[in-house]
Amino acid sequence: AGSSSSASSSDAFSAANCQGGTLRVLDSAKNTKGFDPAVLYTSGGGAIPRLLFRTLTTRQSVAGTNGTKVVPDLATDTGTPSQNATVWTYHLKSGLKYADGTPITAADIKYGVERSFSPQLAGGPPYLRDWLVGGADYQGPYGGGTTDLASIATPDPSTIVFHLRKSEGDFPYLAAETQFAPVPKAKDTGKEYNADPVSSGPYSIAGFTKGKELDLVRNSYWSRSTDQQRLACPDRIDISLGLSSAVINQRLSASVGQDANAITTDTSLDAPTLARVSADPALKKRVVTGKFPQIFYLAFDLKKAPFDNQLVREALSYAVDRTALVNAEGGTQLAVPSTTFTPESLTAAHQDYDYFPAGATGNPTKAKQLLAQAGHPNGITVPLAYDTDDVNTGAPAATALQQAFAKAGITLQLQPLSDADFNSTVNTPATQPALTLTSWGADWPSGGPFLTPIFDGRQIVTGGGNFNLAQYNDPAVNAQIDKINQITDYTAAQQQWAALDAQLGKLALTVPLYEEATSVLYGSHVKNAYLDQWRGWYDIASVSVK
Amino acid sequence: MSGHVTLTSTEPGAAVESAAALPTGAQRPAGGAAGVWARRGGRAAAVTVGLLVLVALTAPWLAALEGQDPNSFHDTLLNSATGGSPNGTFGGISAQHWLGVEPTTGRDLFARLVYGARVSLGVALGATLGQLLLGLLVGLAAGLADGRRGGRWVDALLSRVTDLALALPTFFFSIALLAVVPQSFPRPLLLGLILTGLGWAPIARIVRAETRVLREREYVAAAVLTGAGSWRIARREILPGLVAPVATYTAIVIPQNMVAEAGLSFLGLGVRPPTSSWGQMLSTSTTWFQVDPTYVLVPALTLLVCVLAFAGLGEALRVAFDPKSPVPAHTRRGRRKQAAGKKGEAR
Amino acid sequence: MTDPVLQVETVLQVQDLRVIHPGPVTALDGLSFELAPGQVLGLVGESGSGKSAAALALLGLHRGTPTRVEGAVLLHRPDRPALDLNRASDTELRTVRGPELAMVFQEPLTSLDPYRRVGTQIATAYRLHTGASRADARQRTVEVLERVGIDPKRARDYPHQFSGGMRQRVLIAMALALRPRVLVADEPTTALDVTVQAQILRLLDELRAETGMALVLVSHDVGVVGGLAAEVVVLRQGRAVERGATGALLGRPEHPYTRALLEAVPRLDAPLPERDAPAADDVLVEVEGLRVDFGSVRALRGVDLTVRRGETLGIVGESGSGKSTLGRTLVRLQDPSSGVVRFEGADLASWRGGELRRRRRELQMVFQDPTSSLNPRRLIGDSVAEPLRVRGERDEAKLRAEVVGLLERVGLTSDHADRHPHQLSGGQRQRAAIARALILRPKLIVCDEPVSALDVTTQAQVVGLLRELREEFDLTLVFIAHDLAVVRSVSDRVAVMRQGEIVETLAAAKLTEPQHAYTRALLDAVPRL
Amino acid sequence: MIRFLLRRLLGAVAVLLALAALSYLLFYAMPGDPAQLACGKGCTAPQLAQVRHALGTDQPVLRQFWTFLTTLALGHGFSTGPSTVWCSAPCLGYSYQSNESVTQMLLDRLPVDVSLALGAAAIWLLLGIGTGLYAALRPGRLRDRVVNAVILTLGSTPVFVMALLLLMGACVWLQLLPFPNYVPLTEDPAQWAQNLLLPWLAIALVSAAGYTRLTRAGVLETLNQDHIRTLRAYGYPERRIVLRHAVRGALPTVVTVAAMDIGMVLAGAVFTETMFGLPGLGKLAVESASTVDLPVVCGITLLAGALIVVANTVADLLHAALDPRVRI
Ligand SMILES: Nc1ncnc2c1ncn2[C@@H]1O[C@H](COP(=O)(O)OP(=O)(O)OP(=O)(O)O)[C@@H](O)[C@H]1O
Ligand SMILES: Nc1ncnc2c1ncn2[C@@H]1O[C@H](COP(=O)(O)OP(=O)(O)OP(=O)(O)O)[C@@H](O)[C@H]1O
Ligand SMILES: [Mg+2]
Ligand SMILES: [Mg+2]
Repeated sequence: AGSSSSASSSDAFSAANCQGGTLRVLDSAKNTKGFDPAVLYTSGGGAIPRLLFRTLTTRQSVAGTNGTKVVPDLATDTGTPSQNATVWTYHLKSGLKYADGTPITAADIKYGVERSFSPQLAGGPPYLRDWLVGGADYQGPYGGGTTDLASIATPDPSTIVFHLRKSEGDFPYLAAETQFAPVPKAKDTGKEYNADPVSSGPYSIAGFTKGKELDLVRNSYWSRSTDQQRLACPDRIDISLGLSSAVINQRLSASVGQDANAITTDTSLDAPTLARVSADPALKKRVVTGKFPQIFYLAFDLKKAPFDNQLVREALSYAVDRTALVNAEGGTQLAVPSTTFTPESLTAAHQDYDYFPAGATGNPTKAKQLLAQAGHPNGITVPLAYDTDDVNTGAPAATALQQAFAKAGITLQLQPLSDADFNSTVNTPATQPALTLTSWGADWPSGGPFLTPIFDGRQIVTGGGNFNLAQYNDPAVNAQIDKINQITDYTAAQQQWAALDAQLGKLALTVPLYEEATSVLYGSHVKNAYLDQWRGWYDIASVSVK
Repeated sequence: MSGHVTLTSTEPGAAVESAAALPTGAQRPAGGAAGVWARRGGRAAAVTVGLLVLVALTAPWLAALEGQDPNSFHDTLLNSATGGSPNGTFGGISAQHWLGVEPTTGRDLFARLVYGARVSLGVALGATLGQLLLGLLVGLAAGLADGRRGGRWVDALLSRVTDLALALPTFFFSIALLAVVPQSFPRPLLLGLILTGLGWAPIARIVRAETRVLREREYVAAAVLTGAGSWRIARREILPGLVAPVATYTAIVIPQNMVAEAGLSFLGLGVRPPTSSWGQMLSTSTTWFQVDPTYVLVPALTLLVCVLAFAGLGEALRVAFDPKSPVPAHTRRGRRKQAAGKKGEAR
Repeated sequence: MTDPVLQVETVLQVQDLRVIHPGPVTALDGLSFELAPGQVLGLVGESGSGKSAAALALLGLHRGTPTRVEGAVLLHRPDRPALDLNRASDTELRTVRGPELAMVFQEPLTSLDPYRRVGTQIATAYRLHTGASRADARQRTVEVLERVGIDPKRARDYPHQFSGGMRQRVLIAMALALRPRVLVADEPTTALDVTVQAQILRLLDELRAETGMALVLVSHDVGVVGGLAAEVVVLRQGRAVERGATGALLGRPEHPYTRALLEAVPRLDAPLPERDAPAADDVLVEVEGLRVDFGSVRALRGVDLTVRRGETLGIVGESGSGKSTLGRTLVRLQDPSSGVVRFEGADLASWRGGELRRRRRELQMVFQDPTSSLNPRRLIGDSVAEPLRVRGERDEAKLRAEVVGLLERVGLTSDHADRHPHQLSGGQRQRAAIARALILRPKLIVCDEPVSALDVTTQAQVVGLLRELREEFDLTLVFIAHDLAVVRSVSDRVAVMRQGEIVETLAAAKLTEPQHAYTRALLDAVPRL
Repeated sequence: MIRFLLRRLLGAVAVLLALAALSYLLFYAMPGDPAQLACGKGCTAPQLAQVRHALGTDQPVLRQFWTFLTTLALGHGFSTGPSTVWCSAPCLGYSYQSNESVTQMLLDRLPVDVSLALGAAAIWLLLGIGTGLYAALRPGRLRDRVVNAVILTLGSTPVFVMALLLLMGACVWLQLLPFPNYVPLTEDPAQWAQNLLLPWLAIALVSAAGYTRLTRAGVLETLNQDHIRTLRAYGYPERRIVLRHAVRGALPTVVTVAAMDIGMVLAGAVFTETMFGLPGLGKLAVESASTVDLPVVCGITLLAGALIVVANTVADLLHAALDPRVRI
């Protein structure tokens, strides 16, 4: 896992002398929603947003396992917890400025967090509402009722204090999200802020056509002296949005003209390109791989027959053919089979187990036997919902499953759903199908955000946006989660999460299938291109073209 | 002038006919289906289309002949380390897999191709037929409605409905419709209906425009005087004149419908996996063209043959319905000889 | 061959010309003649005798069609070897078509490009061969249009805005513009009323004299040919049965066929058959204050007319005077702009739906242009049987018998039933159209120039047929024609039209003693043998 | 003419109203809740209600449609949070998802599709009519067959395949052109054309087939008519007869079809836009459909509908101009 083959490109790279040139980014995402720090939902500040927004903390910009560490950004440290990690205090570094030269204050950060509560700016991660005192009822600063969230205090311009409803040892990780970026109240244009936010990062927006391109230029008020995490090598970054992924891969492999300076921040190699790359040593040199801790799995609705019966769930676990699934994803370079819910790439919180050994290609005999035991000697017919917009996990994986399950007497009726449809159908308990092919990734590299939404019974939301698809609610497990959340020591906490995962695995609440690997090409002039372990993607702030 | 000319006295009309010796109907160019068949190109096209339909009908037997089925995965035939591409040359062509296997799944391409014929031909032909029927009906009705007796309103209404159907952004509406209609509705039928609903308008417009030209001909006036209803006039007098433009347009539309199905299948909106269709095969295979050309060529060539066959059929139909068109193939050889003879003379 | 001039100089020499349509139908079987500058050759014969086939072959126009041409058509040009049109290259052919050889076609309605203004069509043909400037071409267009009697202002109109006769004159003008050395005119005056016909014939004669243009005049009208041609060839079944100097040949015809042709020519001074005049008070159709406007063109300007039951009403008038429009209005193919048409006392406009469909079978029309009045994609037999089928007849054998019977009565054979319209001659098509109108035994038939495309013998037959049917079925006829003699011979009364108005209505017997000056002029223009 | 246009205008308004209602209802019925999507992960019922209220989707559908119509006719104010922006008529509303006025979004993208449609149409008409005429000059001969086979092959290629092949050919193998990156005409006309060349070709090569067939068939049909014989009798060169006269018989159908096709491309060419990264209406349409962004969806449908109606009206006028016998 982690960065593997970046050595060749970093040969001549020197952080001290990397500045200059124009980096091109070829992305398939359209980013038509723009860049409002309140609305963005990123992991560790995302790829492009991290160039525009500095947050209280951020991810450490290094290759390897250390890349999963959280480090101070605007703040002087990753936060001082008190009272069982329910109060977190941060002090700002001095000399911080926006791209327009005005100083960044603690009040701006408070305002940034507050505005993310406005219904108009919905879309960000849900943790703040849940964690902050009074968060559940707060409506943001725009008119109506209280306009100020009392649980965030700014005793002086460089100090900010957060009061949480419960213990959250992971708060420093959350503080890396863009909601913790400063927003000057005077410049806030509400919904329209997304097109031209005030930058606090090393670059600011020179031109932005939604859905098409974003041009970034240096922010002259930013300096490496207050920012140890961003190298900001290129003078300009030109980002093309909304390209077809096939075209991106063709351009990167051709690497002609300007494309020699190009990378992509969201398009992994597809199977055919990978097949081509494997046969071409010159191309192979320009490939980096990484993994975002994310598990693809089958989710059962325990409230629906026949999955209320653990034997049936075990039968499915045995019947799975992970080789076919991996091939459907594009082979071993793009996917790795996983028998655990917490994937191997979430190293700190991972513990190996395989309670229902299906072998490489499934064990239909055992599955049949279990089904018979469960009272289904003639097999079962169940629907399988999947997301059609997800090109990889959609149809190919679903058909692979269908084939493998057929051998065990399990007939899958495929139920393809478009993205929007999938999200509202699957994540609303009332409409949720009995069996769903889905995936789950951590918002930060910790077992907490990985396991809590899936297995914490108090996270079952009926209105929609529910991720506890099993609708599993065990008070003992809930209590255990609360206990781990109080631990502020990262390593200690992760060990506990891993143990919890291993314990839950026995219940066959899900069938873990595989984790995806990211394999990307970069242009021939690009240097210091590696995929970090937090997100499994580039940190653009450290890529250079010189 | 004599007061009374008996009709049989001079009888020049009958006398004219040295032609009376010729067999009846010999100079009558075969129209309609027979006319298509009578021409070499038409026959080739008809045979090809017939074969394609036969392939669709006998898909299970053909696959059984090969010993494969369209849905089974064959992991052992793939190289997992190189993106799941097939082992062996030419996309894994072997005695077991006549056209090789699909990358990343190892499904048999021949079986998928013959089964795919069912969906592709079914949807494309069904949709085209629907478009034709609806387009002809509306186009004729609008084209024949005249200024009298509120006819202008009929025309205006139908034309606006046609405009509306044209104005529906096709692709966009397909997406919505496919999402809105319940999952239980058979997909190929739904695809056919959607393509029909969104594709009849161009035909209606062409038909209306042509009809307005044709209805000014005096033979239409003559038919009006026989007391024929509009429907009969449309069928007997106008329709034959529409064959040329409509057949030509239809020949274009059939492949378009096939490709439209491909586009929708590509977005996961067409037929549901694991069902195969040619369009879906082509769209998933294109990115493989540098690595596994066989995979691309199989559906591409099939589609091409299909398109050429339908175009040939359309052309043959157009020619067959043109009374002044050259004589069918079986007499052609004779004519060529004559031409050669003429040349000789000229020298 | 009797004219000494022929030996001196020859412009066109035809040797053993044969035209074989696929089938094979030998339309022309060994025609030979020579033509000197300024000479006029008449080609007469019954309908379907191969006149058009010959005319087209003279310009090599069968090339590119399935029709085969044998024999030679030699065009002699000064200082150059003779050109055999049958073997010439496409390019050679192109350069002589127009300036050397020009043609006026039999079907005036379809022979002009519907997409171009008539003036442009004339000017372009002119410029193509002379390389003249636009202005010169326009000038020439104005000249020739004036010569054929069309207001040059109408040069900006499109063909469909012209009446049949006007279109024919445009075609003639187009030929004249180029001053060709040989003009082949296939029935150049069929669609024209007598005054214009006389004008055109005079014009052709003048040109011949002025420019030395040779003329091949194809016509079934012996009168037309007789007035102009020095030599006449009589065609029958594609063969020349008789030929000779016009005077001699028409004066003392040797071949019985020629004699029959001549005898059939209707004459203004021929005695009219005895007939009971229909009762004046038994009115079948009554027209009051009828006006029809096409945009700014006022085709009918207040026509009052009555048609009595059982009578034949002739309508004559100059080209473009509104005869066809009146005819179409009588059978309710054209709605009046104002005024009423009553049929058996009922306003035609009041018929609706099923009643309209049933009743309009009582009103039939034979259209002026036989080419466009038959569906080109249907067999003749089908077109003729269609009215019966519409009425609900399903018995195919009976239909066939009825159709064949009627075709035979109009002088066609059962074989013609199985052909497409383009495989018939112009006259044959017209007869098929007449058969179609008759098959329903209607009460009223409007015949729009039904015999103008027919040779005199066929004309006589058709006229006779109409007359017989009239008696047999109590048929009422409105007979539109420009040939006064024909009109007189079939009609009880004659209405004379001019510029959308009826100038006078006379009893047929009184036609030779008109009141109105215009009628007088019409009479004077009739060509005499 | 004036009366025709007036009648057409009224008709167009009716068509657009029907279109608006149809698309509103259809996309409203589409699964997926915009509020849900906007609200995101872990959204609780009360928050969802708040978001719904902010989006206005808590109103009954007819009420919402009415608001849509009144907004269109009269304009509307939209709260951005700290302030309110006024969107003046004709206002297509405000996008829930991208926080932008829909009118502005469409205006931003329209030039792309206009550029795409006009350029592509010029090429496909030239190519289609050209090859059609070329084939019609010698029907049934080798040249006719080769042209037919080639053009049909191109025509049966899905656009996205064609696009990929063009990109590979021109940008990777031959390296004739850089990968396209749309530049507005107003910025740099040369760059504009250069960058649109491949997208134009992709659409044109695929579309030309239809025009080839229509032109060829129409010309052959006209060549059989009597008036062509007149031209031959006056020594018009065959080439000129086909190119200037017979082609007129094919044009009315070609114009009708071209107007429809141009209308379609104007309304958004999803695949071409995706493959070439053009920020056009097609991509926006698909994206807003998948995010159930109703105002954008309806805005695009209306704009597209209006464009298509205009294109067809122009086609009718052209039809009348091309064929003097047709009266409007
Ligand atoms: N569809 C039309 N549009 C415009 N003008 C027309 C139309 N039909 C006829 N006209 C005009 O109406 C007038 C009368 O035409 P009509 O065809 O009735 O003449 P006609 O007497 O039958 O002539 P002919 O003997 O030459 O056939 C002419 O000036 C003609 O140009
Ligand atoms: N395309 C064709 N195929 C077969 N037979 C044809 C074709 N065209 C004409 N004919 C036949 O050839 C014969 C001569 O026709 P042509 O047109 O030369 O007659 P015509 O003398 O001009 O008669 P009309 O005076 O009626 O115009 C007719 O019997 C006709 O039926
Ligand atoms: Mg003739
Ligand atoms: Mg007339």
